[in-house]
Amino acid sequence: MNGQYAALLIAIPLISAFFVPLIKKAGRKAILSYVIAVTVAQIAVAAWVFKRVYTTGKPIIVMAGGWKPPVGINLYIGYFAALFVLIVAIASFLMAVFNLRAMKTEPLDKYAMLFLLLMLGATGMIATGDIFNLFVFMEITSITAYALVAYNKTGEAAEASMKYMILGGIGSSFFLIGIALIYGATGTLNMAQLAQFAGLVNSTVVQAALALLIFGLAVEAELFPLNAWAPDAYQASPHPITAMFAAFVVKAGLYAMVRVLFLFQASSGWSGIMKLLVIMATLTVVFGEFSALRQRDVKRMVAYSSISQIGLAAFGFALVGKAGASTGVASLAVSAAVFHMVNHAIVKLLLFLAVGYVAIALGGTKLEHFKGLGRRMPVTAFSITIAAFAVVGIPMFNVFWSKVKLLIAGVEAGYTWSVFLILGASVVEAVYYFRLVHTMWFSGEDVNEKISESVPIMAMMLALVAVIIYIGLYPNTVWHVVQKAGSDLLNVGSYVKHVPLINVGVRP
Amino acid sequence: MVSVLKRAIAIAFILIIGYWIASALSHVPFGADKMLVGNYYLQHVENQTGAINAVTAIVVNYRGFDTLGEVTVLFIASTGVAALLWERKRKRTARTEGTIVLTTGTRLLFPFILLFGSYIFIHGHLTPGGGFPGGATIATGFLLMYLAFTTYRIPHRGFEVSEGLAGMGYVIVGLIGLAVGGYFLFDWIWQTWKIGTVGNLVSGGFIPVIYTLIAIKVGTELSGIVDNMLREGSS
Amino acid sequence: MIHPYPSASGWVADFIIAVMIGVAIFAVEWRDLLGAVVGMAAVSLFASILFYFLQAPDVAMTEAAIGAALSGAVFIFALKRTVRYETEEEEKPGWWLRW
Amino acid sequence: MISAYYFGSIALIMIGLYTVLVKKNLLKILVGLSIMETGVNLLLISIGYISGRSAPILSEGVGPNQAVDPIPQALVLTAIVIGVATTAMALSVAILLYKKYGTLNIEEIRRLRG
Repeated sequence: MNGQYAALLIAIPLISAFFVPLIKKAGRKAILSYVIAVTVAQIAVAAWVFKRVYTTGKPIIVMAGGWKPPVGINLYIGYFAALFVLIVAIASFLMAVFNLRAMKTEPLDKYAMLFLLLMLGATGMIATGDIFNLFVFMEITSITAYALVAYNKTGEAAEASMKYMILGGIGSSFFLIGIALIYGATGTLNMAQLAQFAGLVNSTVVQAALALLIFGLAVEAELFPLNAWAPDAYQASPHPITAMFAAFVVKAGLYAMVRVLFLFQASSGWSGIMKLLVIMATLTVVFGEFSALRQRDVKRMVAYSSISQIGLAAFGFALVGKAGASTGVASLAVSAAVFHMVNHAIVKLLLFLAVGYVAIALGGTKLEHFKGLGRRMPVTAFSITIAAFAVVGIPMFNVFWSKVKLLIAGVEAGYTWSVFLILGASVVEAVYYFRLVHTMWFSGEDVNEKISESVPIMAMMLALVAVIIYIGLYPNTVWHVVQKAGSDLLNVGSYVKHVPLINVGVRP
Repeated sequence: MVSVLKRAIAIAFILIIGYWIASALSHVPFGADKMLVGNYYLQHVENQTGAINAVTAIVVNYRGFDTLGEVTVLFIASTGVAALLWERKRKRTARTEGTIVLTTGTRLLFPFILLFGSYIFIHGHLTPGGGFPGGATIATGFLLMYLAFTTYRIPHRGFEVSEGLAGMGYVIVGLIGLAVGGYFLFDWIWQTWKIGTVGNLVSGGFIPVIYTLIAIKVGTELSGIVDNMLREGSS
Repeated sequence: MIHPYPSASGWVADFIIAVMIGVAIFAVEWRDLLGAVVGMAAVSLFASILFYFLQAPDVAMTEAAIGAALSGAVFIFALKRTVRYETEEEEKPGWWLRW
Repeated sequence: MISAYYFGSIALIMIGLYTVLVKKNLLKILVGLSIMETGVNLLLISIGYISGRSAPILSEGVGPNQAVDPIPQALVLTAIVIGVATTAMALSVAILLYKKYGTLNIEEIRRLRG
């Protein structure tokens, strides 16, 4: 099959979302099953793309309209995008199954459309090769997210959504100003061509534009000063949506930020911007962990923890600035950060799935609800325990490997102070996760009635637990994949080489 | 005192940002020819797309992928507004009927507004305009109906279905391009069949087709947003 | 060569820009939110005239139809379902976008 | 020295940003965001302008070398539509907030929420 068929990754969710109004009257179960069917189709396409990219070793360049870049818009599905598009599809599938249990709030037909479009937006952000198209997909993702955060229609949800919307609105305006500056200085919007021009552009323009672009994307990537919306939004949104946020929406934002930053490696003043990113990332980790410690609500606590883990991944990417893009440290750091993103997606998917399930079964996510959970819902409690051990970074579980590699890279790059801060924050993290585990297994002797757990959800949780342990025991299989994905991100030279740019003349 | 300080900090902050954008812009001279890809479009637009309005050609053809996303964004907005303002029983709460001038004027104007909107989007590849202003004009017609008559409502269900069908139509046109020409959103009408002459109404490949779909979609979506905003719950 | 559109520079453009900035300041400082919304729509209309000067008739049409008319209308409907006046207390500056 | 158009668009962006930072009334904040978006659109179009050239509609009298840059115009068309979509979403959330809390003062809402 022709590589152009990878465009189905965009076309399938889109056409299926547009189809939903026609089956509006079919009832709750039919609509939610339809969503599951669509995500299965998406997984099939994503798996085909993944297999093709990793066997041929060449990225798929989808050229919309048949126009060669930079004339038309192209999608660039390399190692990284193929991996994450697959993760997006699988996570959406799991959450679509979870929907059957979790979603009762009307109007479900609208929910189904928004669900599919959230998946579409993240896929597009990861796959696109054009900076303005990135903006469009970012808007698709974020506007869907605004609607979904407020979907429960409670006061908290509306407030969280409003906060997100205003920060996101400033962010997208800044992003657009950044695009305007870059376009004015280069005359093109194609990412590969921008990378070619990076060294030639006036440094004032590039620095201002990059700072604006980072500011815009940091809202989506939940980096420190701009992530005020995230805990509220995570807490207030429907449970499947929270898991999707943590699993891939924030990743798409972080990826977009890193991709845009790495494109401008050649420009002067680049390492200054990366230093800024190191500081933002470290502060994200520290603030996230310390705020998590204070929470009495488990969903909110996990949300803070998720934010700080993203900060850790961003820290890995930011290390490249000091080490220099072509060094071994840089490639270690970037691969470790990608590895951390993958691990974090799996673990947080499991955690939010389990916590959401507890909320549905017991009516809330306060710490009190978790008392004696080990006796009431043993499988769920077991999954949460495994996930907690994994997040904290206990050996034998997947996050351990990525965390260790990130910290080694941090030391080698010479950011010892950040590494110490992050280690301290990890201790804090261990404290509150063990508090949760302790509450689940060793308190609440008075509550004993057992709750029967739903089989599909148990199956999903145990599958994710199995993946966590598998990666923990045999990290090398995944490490090879993420190393390729990391080099795809880092090596801009090969990115430019793979995009078939045509000559459109020179600027006057 | 505190409020003055807050205001001062905010003003200082925005002045720094403004200065900073301005200093970057001083390296992007106003009015100079800075085109690279833009020039390519201008040179080849008539030949490659059959449209004489370069902006339309870029929006629908060269950068059609953006437009697909843009249509999706509007779709999300109308869906989101409907989802958030959803209540089991809602009705319009306007109390005063429009004056005789407004109602008669609206009755007279309404068909012409729809006609004008259609003109705008059908001629998108020849004159300024296109699907978005055209659709918005059509929505303005429905808005006027809402303002003039207290009990008027758009055929809600039909609008939702046509919105979905128009969106599907857009994706299907793109998928036909994938099947015929090998690329998603490939302009099979112009590049494979060469229908029409440049400058005539029948030209521009799939631009008029897509703009019609977009206009239907935009018109129904914006009217849907208006409808949702104007109907309140019984509480 | 035919110039179907007016020139982009000159005192007319400068004057419109000045008025536009003035209206924008007015719009954000006005206690009556209906006035603020009308001011916002007026800023959009002035911007649309400037787009016309800058040889962008497509954008001018879209901005006038969508940016000024429809978005203003939607704002006014929202006003109808909420409150029309800003309170005294809201006049004072706040920092609600904090962490 | 920057051009009047650049100055105007930066001024709009700054006014909008100031509103978002300082005001407490939600609708006012949204008016500010809207003004900011208008400013950004104006900035993009001014960047694409080339002195002495006409609109990129290649009818009689306007050749390919006598037109302004069409790309920013296409981008702004997209941006305007995205802007109105965001505005509509934001306003419906504002209506929801008013229904729940009976006020549009965002600090008050935050206090009520606890």
